Amino acid sequence: MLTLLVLTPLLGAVVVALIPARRRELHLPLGMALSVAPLGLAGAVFFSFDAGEASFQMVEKVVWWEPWGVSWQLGVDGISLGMVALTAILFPLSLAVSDSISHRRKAFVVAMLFLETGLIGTFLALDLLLFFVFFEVILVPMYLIIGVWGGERRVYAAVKFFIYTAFGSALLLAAIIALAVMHASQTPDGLLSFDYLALLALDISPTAQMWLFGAFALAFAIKVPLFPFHTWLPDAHVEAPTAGSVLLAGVLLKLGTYGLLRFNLTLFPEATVSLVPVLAVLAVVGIIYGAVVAIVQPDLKKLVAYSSVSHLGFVVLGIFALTSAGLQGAVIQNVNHGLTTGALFLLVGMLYDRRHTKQISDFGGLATPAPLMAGFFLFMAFASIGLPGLNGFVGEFLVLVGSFPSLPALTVVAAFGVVLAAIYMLWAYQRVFTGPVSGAENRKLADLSPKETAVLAPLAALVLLLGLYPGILLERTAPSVEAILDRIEQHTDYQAPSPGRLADVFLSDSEEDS
Amino acid sequence: MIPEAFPEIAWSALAPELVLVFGAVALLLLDVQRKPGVKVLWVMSLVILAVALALGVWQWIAATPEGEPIFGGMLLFDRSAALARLVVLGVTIQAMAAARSLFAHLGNRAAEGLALVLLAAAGFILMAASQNLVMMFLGLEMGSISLYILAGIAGDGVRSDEAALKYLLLGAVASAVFIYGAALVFAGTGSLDLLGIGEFFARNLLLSPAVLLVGIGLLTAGLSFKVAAAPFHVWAPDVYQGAPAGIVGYMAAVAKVGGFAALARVLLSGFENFRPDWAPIVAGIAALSMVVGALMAIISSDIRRLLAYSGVAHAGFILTGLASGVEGSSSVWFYLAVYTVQLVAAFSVISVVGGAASSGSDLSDYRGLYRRSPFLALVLSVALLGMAGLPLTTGFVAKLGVFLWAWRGDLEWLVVVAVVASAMAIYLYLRVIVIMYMQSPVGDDPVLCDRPTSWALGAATAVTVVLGVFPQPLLRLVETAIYL
Amino acid sequence: MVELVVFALMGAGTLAGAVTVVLARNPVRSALGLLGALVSLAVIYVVNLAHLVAAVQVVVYAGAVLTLFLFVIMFIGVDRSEDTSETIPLQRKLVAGLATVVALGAAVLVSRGRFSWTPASGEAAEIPNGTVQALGGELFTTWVLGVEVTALLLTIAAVGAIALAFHRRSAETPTED
Amino acid sequence: MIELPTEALWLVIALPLGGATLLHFVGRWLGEPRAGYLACAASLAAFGVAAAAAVPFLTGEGHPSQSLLWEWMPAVGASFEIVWDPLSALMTLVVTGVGSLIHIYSLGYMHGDPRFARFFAYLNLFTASMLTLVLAGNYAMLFVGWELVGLCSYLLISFWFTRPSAAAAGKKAFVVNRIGDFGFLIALMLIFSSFGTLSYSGVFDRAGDELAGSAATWIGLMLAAGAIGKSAQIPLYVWLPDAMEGPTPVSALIHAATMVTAGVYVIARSAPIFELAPTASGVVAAVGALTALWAATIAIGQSDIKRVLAYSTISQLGYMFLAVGATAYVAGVFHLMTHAFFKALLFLGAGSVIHAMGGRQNMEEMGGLRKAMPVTFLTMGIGVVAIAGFPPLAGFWSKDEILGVVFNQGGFFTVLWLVGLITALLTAFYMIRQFVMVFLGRPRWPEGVVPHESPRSMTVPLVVLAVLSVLGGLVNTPFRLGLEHFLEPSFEGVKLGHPAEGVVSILVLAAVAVGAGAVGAAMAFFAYHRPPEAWRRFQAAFGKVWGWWEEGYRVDEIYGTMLVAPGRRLAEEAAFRLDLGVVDGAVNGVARLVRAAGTLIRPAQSGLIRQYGLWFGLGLVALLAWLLVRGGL
Amino acid sequence: MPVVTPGWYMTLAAVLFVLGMTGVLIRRNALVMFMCVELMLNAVNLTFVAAGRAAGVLDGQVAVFFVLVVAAAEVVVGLAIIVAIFRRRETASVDELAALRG
Repeated sequence: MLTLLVLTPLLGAVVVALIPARRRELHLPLGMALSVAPLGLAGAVFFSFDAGEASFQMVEKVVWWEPWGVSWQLGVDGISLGMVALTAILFPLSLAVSDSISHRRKAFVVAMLFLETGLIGTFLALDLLLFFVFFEVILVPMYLIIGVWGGERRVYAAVKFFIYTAFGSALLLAAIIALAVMHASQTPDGLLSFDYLALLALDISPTAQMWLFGAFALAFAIKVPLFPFHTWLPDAHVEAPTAGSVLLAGVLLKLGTYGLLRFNLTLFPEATVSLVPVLAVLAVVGIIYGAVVAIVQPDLKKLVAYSSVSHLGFVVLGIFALTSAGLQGAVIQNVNHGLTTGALFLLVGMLYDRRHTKQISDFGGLATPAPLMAGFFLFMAFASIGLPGLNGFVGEFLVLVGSFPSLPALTVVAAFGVVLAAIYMLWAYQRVFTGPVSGAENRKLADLSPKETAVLAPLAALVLLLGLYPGILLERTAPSVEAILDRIEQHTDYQAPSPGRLADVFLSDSEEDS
Repeated sequence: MIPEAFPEIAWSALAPELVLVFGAVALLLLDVQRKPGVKVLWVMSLVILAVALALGVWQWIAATPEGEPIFGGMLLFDRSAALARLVVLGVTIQAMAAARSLFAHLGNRAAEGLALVLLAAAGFILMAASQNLVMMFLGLEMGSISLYILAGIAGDGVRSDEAALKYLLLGAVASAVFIYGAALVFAGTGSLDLLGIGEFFARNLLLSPAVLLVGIGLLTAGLSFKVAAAPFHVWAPDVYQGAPAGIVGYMAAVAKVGGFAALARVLLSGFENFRPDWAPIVAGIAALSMVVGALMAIISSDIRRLLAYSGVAHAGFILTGLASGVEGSSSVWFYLAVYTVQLVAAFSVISVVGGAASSGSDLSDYRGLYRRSPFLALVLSVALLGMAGLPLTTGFVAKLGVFLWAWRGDLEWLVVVAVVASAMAIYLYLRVIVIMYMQSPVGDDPVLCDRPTSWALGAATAVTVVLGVFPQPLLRLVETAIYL
Repeated sequence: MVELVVFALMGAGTLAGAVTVVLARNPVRSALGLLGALVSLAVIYVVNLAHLVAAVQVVVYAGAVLTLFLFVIMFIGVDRSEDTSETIPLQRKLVAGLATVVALGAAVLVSRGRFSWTPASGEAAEIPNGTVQALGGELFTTWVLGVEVTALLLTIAAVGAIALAFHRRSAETPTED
Repeated sequence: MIELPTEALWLVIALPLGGATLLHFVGRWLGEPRAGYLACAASLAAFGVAAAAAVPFLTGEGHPSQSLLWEWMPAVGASFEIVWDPLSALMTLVVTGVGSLIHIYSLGYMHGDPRFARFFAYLNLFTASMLTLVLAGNYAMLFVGWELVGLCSYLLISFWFTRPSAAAAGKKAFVVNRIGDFGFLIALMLIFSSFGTLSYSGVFDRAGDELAGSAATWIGLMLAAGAIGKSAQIPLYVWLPDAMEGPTPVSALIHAATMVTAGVYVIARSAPIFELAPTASGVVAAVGALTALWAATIAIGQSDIKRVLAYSTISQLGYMFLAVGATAYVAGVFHLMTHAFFKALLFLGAGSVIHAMGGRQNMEEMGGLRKAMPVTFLTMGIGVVAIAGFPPLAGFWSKDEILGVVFNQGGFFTVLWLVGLITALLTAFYMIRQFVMVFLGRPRWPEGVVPHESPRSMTVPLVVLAVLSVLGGLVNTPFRLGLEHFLEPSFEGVKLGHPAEGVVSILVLAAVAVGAGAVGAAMAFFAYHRPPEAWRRFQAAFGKVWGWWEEGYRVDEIYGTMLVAPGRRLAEEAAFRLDLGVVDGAVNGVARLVRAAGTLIRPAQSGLIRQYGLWFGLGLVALLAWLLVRGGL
Repeated sequence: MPVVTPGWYMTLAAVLFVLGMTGVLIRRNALVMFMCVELMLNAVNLTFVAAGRAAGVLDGQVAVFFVLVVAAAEVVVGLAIIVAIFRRRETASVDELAALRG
């Protein structure tokens, strides 16, 4: 089933590739239709997932590169489940808004479907090398999507994106190799293995853990992107076509946080515990920094891009809080950010299609000619700000409340990001959508078409659903998250803070006075 | 006085080389007698190569991992030698299939050109199989001199001459260095036979083998020159740029195969005991090659120089595998087998785009190649991505292999340098792809390539991708090709 | 005793010839220096009982190869003195430095007795007598493959020379670049 | 009467929420006035349900109850659950009651607006949000309502979004509130860390046992920070005057009667925590008193009819803060309730006036409206008297109780009492001033304005509210503490502040307060029941001070130059200098470095054969040297 | 009276090799450079002979034979190329052949 899920989009890509280039009207609809198939499969996986089970489910394993112990091994647990579902949801939607792709449309659809295979594969891979293959292969279609169908400085952005992330993954590869070799030296038969589950059993010295953690973390930090490795992101986002931005923000960035959560925490528990301060500080700096920088961006897309830096800081903070609530928050915030920021990029793209500009100063008072668009934008903006009742809040709240017991001071700083988010989002909304309509072009701006509404509506529905009833995801996530925490507690002397104790610890200084 | 122990001449073991040599001679004679058309000669040479390859496959099946010494221990036809033969013949066929236009350009010298190609192939195969240092030298010279001539034979003027002279002069120095190394090893051990050398070490405990160390160093340097590893690589870009495009890929590929096979045999078979001594210098050369190759390739604006520098970097990667010891030689073979295919494919594209004999290869000629020929752009892209080591291409598997063995061989630092260098190198391959796909074309006229070239390119692309996803067959194959 | 005298004389001759090759301004002088070195070496070979080698050295090297050199020198008319000043910056200094390093290294090795060869067994070894018969036996039994390869090498050289010469003729007529 | 099971209370929220959803999707299709009717019906129905459910508390049979709707975030003990006790019941009734009246009023006020249905959708949404806030059974759900009312406030303030000032005001309200919410969030984190849950029952039951003093103080302070934002106290009150950009019913409902009182509600709700944190309580009281005085002085200088009321609201909220800070939670809630009546009345009256004046809000252009709109005149008069604290109207009882409690606390609170007293004087002054300027004297209407009485849908709510303003205070008088008994179950185990016992002291204190009010009222009447030139002379007598009052002490400007501008400059530096220059510059610098390194070694590739030979030689020697040195030379 | 050992010859050969190498590096006449390469090969030959003598095997002398042939072949090809270049450029200086670089 999972193999099928991974390969369906690839099959779709082949099918589209076989359609002659001159039947260009067929490519997009067909691509969309084909991307619904993995959505169906993902839905089936989601609902047949056993919520009470912490370990991997529906595991499939086929020996692949036999001499080196590489296998095609897939499995899903509570952490990857949401991401797979998110990926499957975003693809048909992003294809649906790609009408503006005017040249080489076939190649575009093929690249998109190829990308989908890569993304789903990355989330499902249980073999480290397989993971790496998917992780790396994604770069190519994404690179093309930015570089061929992007804006004016697309080549610069695409190359920067590619090189930057490839640099990170280079060290990741070295670390993966180190693990495989370590496996060979620690097992009696001396065989290499990249099997994640087998590598979990390794006994890694603390020093080695630090190095390996560093290599893994660097690769993922660039992907996230964690401050100060974020500068590829605004460039890539601004230049990418809408679909590219949606997927970049919606799914690609999550590879970083997913990787941190999946691999760093479990493979290197000791290093995790000792490096918490570093990662958490970077995350918090990212939260504040991303938000502050977003405030003054003159380009709407760049603003949303920087907001991603801020939002993903929350995810990383949640991960390194090492508490159940924090981890759950991180997982769900991953999904949330994909939905809301994805939708925001869709909206910016729709604006761009109409006006061919993304500069905030070129807009004004758009809520009058396009109330529906304004409504959706505001809705998503509030979701992004973290308005309770919408999904963004659930993630942020869990992260904050979960992080506070373990990282009180940092969490307080991070919480201030919530204020900044309101400033940049609402200010942007104010300048773009409210006030009197400026300019003739804005006055005759078309509101959302039924198709565009149909694209945004499911996202809005999910935003609301996850905001009010996150249990649908949380109940599936919780056991896996607990398992990670248990693992860390078993392998180190770390104890996840139990509430009721730490507030006093935090406040002990002032308590002594009183 | 006829010695009673006249060595048995193992004709069958040498069958592929005999076919090549007699084929070459036949081509020359036919040319003298009948003056057939270039096409006839070209087809003939392909047939000769195919027959040789078929015999090579047969020999592969017959070969054992331990190998069988023939000609009184001059050659050792083991699995690695047999594999070297397969690789050399394979890429020769690949290169020849795409090189018809070059030989057409050569006109009445086509027969000489084709004969030299066949002889060079035979020479490098012998070099790879040599168990004796002098024999290795002879094979090396047989191949190299053929290449010197090929570099100068078809070029369109000054650049070609310059390339040939550079190659020859520096190559001669390198050969001298190599054979001096052999002489010193002979002085130190009293044997030219690698097995004999090994036995000598088994008998004698050497405390101060200064002569041997210098000998090893000279041998390593001489062969490093042939495979274009830094700092002995400076000739490569100039020669690759100046030599006729249609033959450069072939030149680069077979020289690398022969050179690495010889280097592996010398170091792993003869001087395995000295690994603590030579591994660091090989690793150092590897690191330097990877870094210098990537740095220089990044700033070069000529695609041939770019590929030459990237070849330097690749030499570094291959040496990374080599430095890890006997076990690592399987990864060396895998790397060589897949890299040469990509290299030849890339140069075939260059010869189609820039003309088989001309030396113009500025990167700007490749602007918008996608529009002028999607097929060529795709082939070149796949080849470049393969060289970049992107997953799902053979290049990734190859890199993974050398990294794995190097890490197992306690060369962690080298692996780190290598991954960083490979990430750096990605930029230069991307640069070409950007130019091909994301810039507007220099002209509207489509670039056409003849059918055999297309087949060769298509096959190379298919091999790069298919073996990149399912490399098991080749992995198993090279597993047996280690220097026991 | 004889050997010592020969070594001293012929060694000096070899080096003198070599130095002439390296330093002479006129290529013809260089060629003559090379001739001196080659012949001196031939004598040394004889002392080392490498008779055939010595003969081949004189015939092939001093005879054929050197003649070829001289022929080409005359042919292309560069038998005039050349300016031996250096144009590449640092080249001479670096070369000198390199040579010094090599010399120093060698001196250190020799002084420490580290530049040794075939130890132990070497002392008792009988000096191999390189007669035609002995060498011929070796060449056509153990080394027969090598002999064949040398034949191929010469073929290649011949073919190459022809091809390169053709190259001249055909390349001269059409317009270039 | 049918007794309503508390499990059905979700209906209270669901009804207006359903109305909002329905209106959102089909509102435009329904059109005016049906959309309004639907909204009113939803609001009234919610009131009905709440009233039915509140009956047991009135009869004394009810018990506080908590019912779970569904799990939300189990990891932090957050779920959707409803608490039903007298406090939430009272709040619910106020919200739905006053809310319903304002819904009805809006039928008339918003007549003809192109986005009529959307307005009612927002009103309904607001009602639902506010009810979520007051009915929440845990802090997380409270926060949901807390933020949702902020959202509705944003939406309604910037309802006329084509006006840049309205759009800006909406954003300002939300952002300033967010600053308070930042504190609130921290409070939630502290609560969760301390108790492992956010549920009221979980927290309050264990508060006494498990909460260290300092933790309680911090939680209290952080909760107070949130409350200060929402209830527009110093220093975060600046959003409220701007919020008057919204339609007047919005000002009445959100920025007077309900939302802004959420802060008071939260502090009252968290009484068990504040009981452990006297410092936090003291801070709350001090902030309240200061705000009361501060805003009252500003109110004096305003000439915009709504801005006077806005600052008045801030000032009155200060009273409530003073009360809850003095642990007089009942008194605070009491004032909250009475204030909801008379301030809603005043705002609606003001709306009526604005409506009549064709949208004009400057009181200097009014005067003599007494005859033109008698119902408004009368009802608003009642409101003015009520807020000024004259017996026996509602304001008197609640304000008097607050002052009484504060005075009784003694010590530091005596100062606060004095502040409250002065505020009472000022309150009477600015309210009478407004009343005189609007309704009495000669008309100063601009050309073409013909005031008229508002339609029935607007006046009926006025009348109802006027009645409530008159009678509302009687639920809790020193002679009959009805409200206190009613609320007792909500403050079980909490020590409540009380005024001094004894008729004499009650009377004396009341007399002092009323006297202060009377002085203020008299001053205003004599100063303003004259032609405008006389006002100017009167105002000039205060010198510069009057200017400060008029300009609200220029707090907005000060914030602008002290916080907003530097903040923005910081952001710009970060975005354009630091991010593009340093961080991205480093990345591009690495790329340049690579190229530079390549360029540096490029000269080696000179094309000169001899030099190539040299490199070969150098490499060779280096290699040999390494081998030999390693081998021991 | 010292006995001449193979080591003496080898030392002589080493000096010769270095001289040859030096010549290659400092001479710009391609022909002279080739002569220097010949010197280097002769140094190799001398080493082979001496080492063969030390080891007591004929292999050294056999090797010389092969090196000789290789040298001859190289010279033939090299001279052909030099002639070709001279015909076109009227120079035998390698310093003037530096069009390919960078």
